[in-house]
Amino acid sequence: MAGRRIFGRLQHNPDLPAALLRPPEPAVQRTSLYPSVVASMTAKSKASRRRRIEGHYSRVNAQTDIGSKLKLITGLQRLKYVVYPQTFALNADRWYQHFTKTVYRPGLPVKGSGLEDEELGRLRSLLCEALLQDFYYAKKGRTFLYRSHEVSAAPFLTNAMAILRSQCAKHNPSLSQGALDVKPQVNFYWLRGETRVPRGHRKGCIDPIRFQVDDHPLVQLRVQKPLPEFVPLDHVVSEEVPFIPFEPSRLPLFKRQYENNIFIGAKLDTPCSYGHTQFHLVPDRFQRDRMEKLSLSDQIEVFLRANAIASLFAWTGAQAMYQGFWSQDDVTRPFVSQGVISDGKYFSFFCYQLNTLALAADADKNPNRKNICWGTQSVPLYEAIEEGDIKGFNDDVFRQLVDFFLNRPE
Amino acid sequence: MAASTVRALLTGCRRLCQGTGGLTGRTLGGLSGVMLNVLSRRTSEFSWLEQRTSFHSSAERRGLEEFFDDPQNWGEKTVKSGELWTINQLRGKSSEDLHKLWYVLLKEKNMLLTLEQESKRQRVAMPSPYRLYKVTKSMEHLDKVVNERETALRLLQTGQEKGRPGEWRKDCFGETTWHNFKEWPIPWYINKRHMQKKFFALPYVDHYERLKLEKQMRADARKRNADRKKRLKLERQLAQANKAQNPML
Amino acid sequence: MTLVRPGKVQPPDTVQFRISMEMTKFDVRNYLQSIYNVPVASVRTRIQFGSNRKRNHLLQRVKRPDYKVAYVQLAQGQTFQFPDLFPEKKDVIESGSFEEMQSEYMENEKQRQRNDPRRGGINDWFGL
Amino acid sequence: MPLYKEKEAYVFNPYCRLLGGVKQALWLTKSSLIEGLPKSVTSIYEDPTYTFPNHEELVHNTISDSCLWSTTEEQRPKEEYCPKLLQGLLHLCLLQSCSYPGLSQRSFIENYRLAASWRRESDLYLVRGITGVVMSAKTALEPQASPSAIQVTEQQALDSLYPLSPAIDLQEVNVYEEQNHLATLLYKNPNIVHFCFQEDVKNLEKPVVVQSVATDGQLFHFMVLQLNTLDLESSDGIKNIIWMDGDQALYDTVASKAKIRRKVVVVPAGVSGLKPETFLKFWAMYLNGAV
Repeated sequence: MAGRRIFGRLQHNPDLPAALLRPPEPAVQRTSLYPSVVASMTAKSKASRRRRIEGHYSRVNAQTDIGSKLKLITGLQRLKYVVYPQTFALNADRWYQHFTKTVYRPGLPVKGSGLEDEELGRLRSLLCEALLQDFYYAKKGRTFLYRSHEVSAAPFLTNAMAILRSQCAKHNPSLSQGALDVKPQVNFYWLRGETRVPRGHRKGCIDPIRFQVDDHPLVQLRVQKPLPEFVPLDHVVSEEVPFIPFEPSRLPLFKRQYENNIFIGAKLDTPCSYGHTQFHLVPDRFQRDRMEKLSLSDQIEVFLRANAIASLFAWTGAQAMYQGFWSQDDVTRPFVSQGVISDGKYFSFFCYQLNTLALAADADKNPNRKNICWGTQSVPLYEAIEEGDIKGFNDDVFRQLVDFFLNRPE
Repeated sequence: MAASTVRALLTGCRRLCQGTGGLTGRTLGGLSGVMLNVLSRRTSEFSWLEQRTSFHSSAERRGLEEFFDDPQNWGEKTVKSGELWTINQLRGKSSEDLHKLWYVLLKEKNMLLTLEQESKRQRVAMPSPYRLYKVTKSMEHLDKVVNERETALRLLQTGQEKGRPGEWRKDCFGETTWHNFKEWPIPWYINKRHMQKKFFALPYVDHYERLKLEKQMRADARKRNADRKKRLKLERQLAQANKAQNPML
Repeated sequence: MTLVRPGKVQPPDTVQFRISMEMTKFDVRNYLQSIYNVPVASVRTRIQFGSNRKRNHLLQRVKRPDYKVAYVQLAQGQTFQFPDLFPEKKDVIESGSFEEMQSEYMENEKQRQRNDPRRGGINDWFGL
Repeated sequence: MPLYKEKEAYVFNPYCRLLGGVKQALWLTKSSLIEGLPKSVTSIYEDPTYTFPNHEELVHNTISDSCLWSTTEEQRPKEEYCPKLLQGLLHLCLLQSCSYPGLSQRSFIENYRLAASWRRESDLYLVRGITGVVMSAKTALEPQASPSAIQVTEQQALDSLYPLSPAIDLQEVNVYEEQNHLATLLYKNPNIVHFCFQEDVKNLEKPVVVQSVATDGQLFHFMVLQLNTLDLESSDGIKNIIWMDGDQALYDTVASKAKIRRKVVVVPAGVSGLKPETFLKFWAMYLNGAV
């Protein structure tokens, strides 16, 4: 099957990789009579290395078509660290902050919405119905170990989000024009920091450290226009980005080599190329009671933060790359998206503002530009479900959830 | 069975760690754990309690520091240590003491292995490497004693010498080896895999068996002769020496 | 179970061990928690291939044994730094010992073999 | 084994391919077929007040999103995009629920496990399997056929499959216990009639109506079943009624790249030949019962 698909693709365009990898270098305007003295293209010197790199940069910048620009940026395949947003590693949030140059701020920047109580009550009854439907009424079979969330929590969240989206579309018309992806694929590839190649034929070369995120949110909403920024681009955040002096493999993170992808969940043709909200499901491996049994209860919030930082950075970064920005051509306006992480009962909310894409070692010049992630601790939506009745429904969480849906582009 | 044993060991060990015995504490004056028991060996009439009070140990050390020697011993060329536990000394101990001693030895061994590895890495000589041998031997002896006791108990209770029944059997080369019985899911008389095994030797092996026996007897005889020759030579030399000293005789 | 100095720099909460091949992650966790009272957050293991590049005098490959490495992350915010087990120590020579006599003798010998300072650095063969 | 029975039963599951096709299914469920959709659905379909605003563009986006855009590959294989397309269309319909309050009283269940059994001419037939999506509502659908129309079915004779056995291609198993679960549905499967047929209660006071939509990603089959009787032992008496409107294409082709043969564009790039009427039918089926 896959072989046939690959063969078909090759048949369509036999000279695709070579043609895309080396478009002609854009010509420099000539001012003097004689050609300028430039370093060699092939020599083994610092100057020629610089020339090669700059040639690549100018080649990328000269691309007008974003698709081919992304192809050029992701064209070089080397071993890269695969960042898993839902990671088993301990204290991953500080590492991920370092990788993505993100500061974490507790609390949310979003202002409250103006929905009447009557409307909220109607929405709440719909949400409660969906909750009861999936956790109480529907008869579920036995599941595999550590996969029960796929049976109850995932359908509940998918249904609840679809219902809330359709109901909020009345107040927020951008949602009705937007797209809702169920289990989409989000990829991002970026460079950060430098290292020496330890072995192989390139031993001793200074190489950028490459990262790739392959994320699978449960549901995500995309809209046609960007959400308003939370803080202006030149806002200086007082917090410092934590610096991790160790190699990423100590987290542990592992290196693999495969196709580099930058993908927001839809191709470039889509009209909805800006993110609105992502919903993530906490896998059963990271359920609270299990973490407490392993005496890792301090890692519950850490896990959620790490998940939010990695996946929201990947998604927002991919959106920015879709607009033609990249690490050598930093963003001129901030990009914003929201995230909700839940295991069906506990909800935590995150907002992400992407202020910079210049993370590579040669581009990371401005220390004041940092990405910002706002987040809350996880709070239960309800206490318990007993006899077809929901006990202790938490209105604040629900209000926050609706606020996320009502956040609209200007 | 094995898992329950391990669990029992571990729980006992935890108890050991919590209720600090004189064994877990370290001695003053740079004596290591092996040394510490020398006293108790000599004064076996002392009870545990008396030992603990008379034998004051430094503050209890916890955690990963137990993988390293006493900081006073760091950088020393030699570290004094006691003699190894002989099997006879261990036979006089109660099972509870042996249980505690096992973990003391285990920790000591881990400490010495860590030290050995680190000295290999730093390319310096390990201080008193003979300690590792002593600890290993002590552990072997302890294991032997525990096995002895188990066997004795088993003999009393069930009349079996081995925990797992078995018998001497011939293999297809005519060698007689110990064969452990095992449980078969299928009875042996209809079990093909079992029936394929040969616990006998065919007559053409007899010749080689005889050769082997001959070889063994030759070796024995050679050894016997060598011993005899050596003895006679020594006797002759002694006689000569005596003669030289007392020419009167 | 051997605590070893990590070859590559590890985060402060990670301890590296060499363990026997039969031990699993769970064994390591139980071992450390029960015997050594160390809080363990996570254990990762790998098997290190011992090199077989070396050849003996018959050009046969000589294999170093493989071993298992365990990386243990400590819980409760504990950190660990591998100590320096071989610090430089001043050698104190006891009086009357063999070493003292030896060093004294060596010093005397050196003194005897030194040139006469009154000759002002002129060679031995020059003069009477 | 106290529950062991000598007689073997026939099981229908999603992997069964019925040789007799619709005819066999009709015989097994003792139903009579009416081509086209019932009146309540067609009235919604034809009524201009219930049209879907801006539906052409939205449907176009949904199709290309599920088939072309949502993957880093060029195009999704059919097995993957078919459920995605169905889900996309359902979410599209769900977006309209603020205009039609009745629509918010619906709920979806995915991967629902079905089990039903009945006796037909002394053979035991079973349906087992997992459906795609089941949509259930709080209020039941009104009966689509009048009592007189039901009486008419009494005279109609079922086509027999002779010389084939009616149980051809069904799997034979030994059944220990008969199970029945309740469901109302909307799903994707080519073998429609069987799944639709669910035993709700033993004695029917009022006919039960269920609707179903089946799709292979391009063709849509709409079906409405009205369950009039559960007495399936004999072939006489009143029968169940099935309305069927099959093989409605939503679009002609979808491809990420134009396929050119001998300098003639065989398949244009993107979605081509979009037929919004099919989506409107889908929408009418969705809306049925809510207005």
